[in-house]
Amino acid sequence: MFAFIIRRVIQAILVMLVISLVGFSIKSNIGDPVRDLVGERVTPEERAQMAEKLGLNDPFFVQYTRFLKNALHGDLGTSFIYRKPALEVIFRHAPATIELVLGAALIIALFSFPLGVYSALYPRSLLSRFTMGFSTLGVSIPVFLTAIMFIYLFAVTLHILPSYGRGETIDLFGNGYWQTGLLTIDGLKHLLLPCVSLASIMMPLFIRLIRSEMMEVLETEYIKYAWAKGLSTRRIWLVHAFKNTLLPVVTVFGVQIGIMFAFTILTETVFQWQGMGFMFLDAIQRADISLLIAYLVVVASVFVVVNTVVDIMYSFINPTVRIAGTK
Amino acid sequence: MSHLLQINDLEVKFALRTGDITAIDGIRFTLDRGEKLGLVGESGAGKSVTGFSIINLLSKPGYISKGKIFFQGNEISSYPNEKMRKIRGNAISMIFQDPMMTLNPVFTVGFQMIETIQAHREISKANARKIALEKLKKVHIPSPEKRLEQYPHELSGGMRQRIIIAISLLTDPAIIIADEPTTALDVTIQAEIMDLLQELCASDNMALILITHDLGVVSQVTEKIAVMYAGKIIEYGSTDQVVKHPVHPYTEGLIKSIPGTLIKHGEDLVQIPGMMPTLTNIPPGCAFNPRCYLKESICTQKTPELRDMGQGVQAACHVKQRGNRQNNNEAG
Amino acid sequence: MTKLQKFKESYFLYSFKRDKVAMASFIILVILLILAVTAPWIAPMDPYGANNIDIMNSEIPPMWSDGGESQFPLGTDNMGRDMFSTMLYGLRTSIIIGVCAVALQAGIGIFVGLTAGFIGGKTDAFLMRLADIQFSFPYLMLAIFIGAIFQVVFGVGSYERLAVPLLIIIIGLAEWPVYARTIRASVIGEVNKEYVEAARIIGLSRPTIMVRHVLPNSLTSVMVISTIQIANAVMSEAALSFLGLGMPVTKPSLGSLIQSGFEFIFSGSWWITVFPGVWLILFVLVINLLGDWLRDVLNPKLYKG
Amino acid sequence: MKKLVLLLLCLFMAFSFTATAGAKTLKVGLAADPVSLDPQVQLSGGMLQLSHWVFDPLVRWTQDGDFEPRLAEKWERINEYRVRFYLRKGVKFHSGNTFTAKDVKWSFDRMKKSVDFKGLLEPFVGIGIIDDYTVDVVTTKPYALLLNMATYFFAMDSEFYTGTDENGQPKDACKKTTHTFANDNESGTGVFKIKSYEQGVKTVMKRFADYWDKDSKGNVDKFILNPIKANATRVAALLSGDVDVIDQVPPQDYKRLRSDSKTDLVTINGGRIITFQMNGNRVKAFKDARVRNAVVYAINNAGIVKKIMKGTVEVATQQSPPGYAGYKASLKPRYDLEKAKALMKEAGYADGFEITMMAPNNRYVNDAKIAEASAQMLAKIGIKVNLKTMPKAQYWDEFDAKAADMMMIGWHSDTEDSGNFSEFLVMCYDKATGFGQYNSGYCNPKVDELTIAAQSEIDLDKRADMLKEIEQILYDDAAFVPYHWQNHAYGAKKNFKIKPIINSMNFPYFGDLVIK
Repeated sequence: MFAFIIRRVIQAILVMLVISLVGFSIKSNIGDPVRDLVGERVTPEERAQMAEKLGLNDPFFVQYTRFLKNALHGDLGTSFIYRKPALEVIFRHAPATIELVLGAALIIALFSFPLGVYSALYPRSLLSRFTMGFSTLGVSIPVFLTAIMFIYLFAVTLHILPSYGRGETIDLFGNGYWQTGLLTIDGLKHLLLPCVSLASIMMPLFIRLIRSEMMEVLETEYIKYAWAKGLSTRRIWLVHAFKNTLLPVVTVFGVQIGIMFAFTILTETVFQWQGMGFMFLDAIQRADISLLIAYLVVVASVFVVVNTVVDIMYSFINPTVRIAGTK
Repeated sequence: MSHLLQINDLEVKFALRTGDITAIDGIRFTLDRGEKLGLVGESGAGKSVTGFSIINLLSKPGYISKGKIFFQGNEISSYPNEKMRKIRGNAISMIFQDPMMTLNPVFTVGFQMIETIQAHREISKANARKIALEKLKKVHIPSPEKRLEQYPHELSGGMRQRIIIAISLLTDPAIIIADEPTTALDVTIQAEIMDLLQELCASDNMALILITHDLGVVSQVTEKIAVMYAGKIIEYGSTDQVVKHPVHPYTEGLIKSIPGTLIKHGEDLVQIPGMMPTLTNIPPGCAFNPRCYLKESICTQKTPELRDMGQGVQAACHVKQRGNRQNNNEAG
Repeated sequence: MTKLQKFKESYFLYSFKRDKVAMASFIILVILLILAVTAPWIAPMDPYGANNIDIMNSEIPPMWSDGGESQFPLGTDNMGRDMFSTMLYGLRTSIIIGVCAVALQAGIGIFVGLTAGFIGGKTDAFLMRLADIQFSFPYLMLAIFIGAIFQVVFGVGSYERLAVPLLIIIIGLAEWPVYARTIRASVIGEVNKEYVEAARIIGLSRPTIMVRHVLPNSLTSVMVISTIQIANAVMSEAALSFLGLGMPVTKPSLGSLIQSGFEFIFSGSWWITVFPGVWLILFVLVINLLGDWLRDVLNPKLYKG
Repeated sequence: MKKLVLLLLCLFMAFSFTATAGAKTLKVGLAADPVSLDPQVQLSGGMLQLSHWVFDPLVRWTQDGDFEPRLAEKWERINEYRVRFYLRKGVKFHSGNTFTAKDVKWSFDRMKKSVDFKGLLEPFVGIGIIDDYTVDVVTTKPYALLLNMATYFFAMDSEFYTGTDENGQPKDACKKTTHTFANDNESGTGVFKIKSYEQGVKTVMKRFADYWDKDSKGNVDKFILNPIKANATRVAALLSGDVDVIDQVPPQDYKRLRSDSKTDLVTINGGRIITFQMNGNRVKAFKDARVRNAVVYAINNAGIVKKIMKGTVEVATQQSPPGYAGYKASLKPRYDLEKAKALMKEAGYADGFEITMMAPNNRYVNDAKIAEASAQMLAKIGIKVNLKTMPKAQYWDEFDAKAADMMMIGWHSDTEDSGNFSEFLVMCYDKATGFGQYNSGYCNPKVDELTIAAQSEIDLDKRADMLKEIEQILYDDAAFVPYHWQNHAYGAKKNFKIKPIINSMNFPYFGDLVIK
């Protein structure tokens, strides 16, 4: 077990090294940050001096080693445009994205479970057919189109929901890091459209997944046995079948939430939502190299860590779920 | 007087998109309290379907299209689901084939036992637990207290089947339907489980329907036997008589296929040529006729009915009489 | 002839004929494909040729509304391109990118899956680990990142020419693990079966066994995955183009049309967004519907999660 | 679970009450927000806007192009080199300190060290303190545009910015890329005090209670600034009522904002010329004035104005916008496809040639679309264009490298004077003097000579003639392709009286905004 964990951790570190190297190797290609820092009137000489001062002219490996050394001390560089440690900039933008993803996840969970379970139990009912048809349509509509339509309909035409941004936020811990929109009505209103449009990508997927898992579970021997034991229908569906459906779905949910983080780039762009995805695109456009690399490393480490933890956890759970579970 | 269980002309069909398929075609048998019946046949013969139709648990497209099932004099085949639920797992319990897949992997053994009792009795959790423990002891499970807290995957196959048997005992049923209870188990454990079942039936005066493809097992356990072929019972009678003096060429073939001793495993029907027809293309007349060495023209025209062949044995064959059995038996 | 006969009597065709949705989807898909393939011949104008476009024709509404011109049945976009032609060309681009990207995914995925499943051991562990990592990392983020870099790395002019192959590579590299996992699972399922054993005993080489015997058994899965993946790839391309990292402005794809229409949606030029949007949804929808149907009919065991 | 919901509900109630309290609030959606709170860290439109809200200059531009006294109550020219400013008394900084002459001098000296500003301050010797409320501004040579420059002299609180911050860094440090005191803290004399500042997210300002200008009718108490990059989203935000005022309304949405019963659209000429430059060093053909003329004749800038800019701007024929000293009214727009083709033929390029073209896609109004339309138009005279558009962060690099044969550049004169255009855009590039820094290829000694001469010509009529002559030469030479002068367009809710407070410099004086 211990050796397994060590191996996974080493793998994780390797992956992150590769990602940081990739991120770093593109740095000179993404544009010159100095141009964004100075007005258009500044002479080339002065810009060159600034580049020199920022260490942008050093050889590649000098810069990379410096970066690694600093990274070990938790310093991923300084964002040129925000004039703050890149890590801090990322952490300040993270809450917005996290709240968006959580909101979307909540919506997904709230709707996909009842709908998925229902359409597994009554596959021929009208509601199930409607749900399935709707979910096929749902996966076929690009999220940015959904978002645009939402803005047009709810914000511009009906004036019932705001069109952009986070609205009123409250500093959750009083240190400026976590500006939350969850505690004001205004903030929640702002959250609604982005969350729903973000949820619209994953919801159909989950309805289908839950439905097919549930249907599969309903066909298993142990459910049949539960019937044979004379348990009530409700108990069989909601206790026996549902719990078994839950396990694989929750696992997939974990992975998909990660993928949802990527989709926030699209939603955040349309809604001008000041989260990490928005920051990421902005950093690309404004050539904030340090921020970009830091972001890549952070994202990579989050994924690698989550993956590694899930793997390690799975190796504990595995026999429980796998041997006796689905074929 | 009425039998404990009486099945009259049961017919089960599967509704498919292409039309209905008959899976069980007019079978009947009876079972009395404490009696043990073996339901024998190849897979696909309709044994399991028969078992499930008794507790009205046919899988989705299947339904009882004709016939009646009486349990303790009541016609249970027409019971609505909720009424039937009170009989399932209560008066009639069932033991499934594969203990590895029968228990729900995400609940503890205790949970699954207690919920069964509580589904049928108004009883506290603590009392239900006591009953569960008692039944676990009855099926000779070591350290039963510990088992209640364990998950199925922590237990061996034999252990699980014992637990399933214990579960079927929880409500002191009148009948246990055991569907191939030992097929998925190791040879050594098979015998133990069969012994246990016999022992329990004897001590609690329970009736047993033992569904199996293994004539050897049946011959040792049950008093009555019903041999099924392509959805029909083709021979029915006391185990002793049927095994010693089979009438139907199929039964005969089954017995012959077990060379020497009857308790030899793993050898199936090597001597009967051909395969059992699938339900969609059952030949006209006697379903067995393409494989039968006694085939006559009538066999392809008329479906034989179960007839009394003497000694309490019934068989469905146009050709064979009980008289000429000895020769055939010895020919093996 | 016998094959055709066989096909005619197959369950496949039977259930297809019975499923109206599948039939309709298939017909629409075929029409869309024909339109896309023949776009250069049937489109009223070539929207990718700067020569034919006149800015003075920009933002003309569809012909049935006020100010519409019959020359431009669905109106024009903000640069004066005929919407109808641009949609045909855009669909063509989307299909080319989608199909090629999926071919690339499938190629890599099948190769990796076969190798991992057949060789097993450390190779298997390594390859599958790689797939896991790639799979858990949000591909869209990766694609955006690579897209941004590519745009900068390849100078002026050449980007316009390289955009399609680049998008194919970006999207193609992203999702191969889906294939790899499914193929590996089915290889492991097949590898111990008698016929593979037999093939081995006759002395067939490993690659031969893999390609001739094991692979065909996985083809249903590959087929089902591929339909869904094509829909996904088309969506990814649209997303990248929407972010301005896909097709160049001079060769708009459906995604970039929607994006440029977004800027005009409040000024009343709804058709620039709505038509390509509906067009894109229609295309992806019929593929998804067909994919659903295929999955139901062929019922392959797909790797989940 | 129920309790949690209840608790959350209570929280909402509490917060929503606090949120609705307060008087006149102004919510503004701008395309970009200030990158810092330090008025001297970057010379850019966004920073100057902020400076006008939080700080005050000695004088400022009015809508009519005149000068309005701010921290300087009046001024007089002492001699050719010296102008005396009499400062306003009783002005307080946000910190509570009193504004005096030393703050003016301190701010000027600090500005002179700023990378971005020092070029502009080249003509100045410095500031001399006469007494607490009088300063002299001294130039190195006779300088006609001294007052124009005084609009850049914002007063910073010298006491507030002196000393070291908690990191031990000097508070007056002026750095772009690292944390400095001035980047995050302010003390100006301006009408708004920064309440919170989160770059790229939100800036909240409150009206400064001790603001000196009691005559201002402005009634904005709270000023919330949200950056909304995407044009469509910005318009949507105004239409949906999320913000009260937006800037940079895209031309295609003018009509919508005008027709909407709740919103108003206000535009003002901005004087930023949009051009394409042709690089004769990269493409031999562009050395030929006939080819350059052919390009100018081929490009239907009036069409672009009509279709892309929706007729909201004036078609340009020259650098100087109307009203500038160098503006020559006799120059007429040229668009004549036949003539263009003829010129191409005459120059020996009847079959055309292939070029590369680059333009930014987030710098000027509809920049990428203008470029795309131009490419289409050039195709009609046989010039095949490979166009690439990119964000400005990448674009300026490419521009420096003169990476394409035709490159877009827009220019707004810092001094509101014609000469500035020529100095940066068309004079032959000279690394030493910095002239022609944004010129990618054109070079005509005659233009250089005239531009230099105009700099120190004090006779304004004579000077205007020289500037007009330059425009004529550039016109005949087809030194660049002129498109239009970009304007500034604001959208506002009807009760936000935006019109009186905007000006062609694009410094909306929100302090004077009246909300009805």
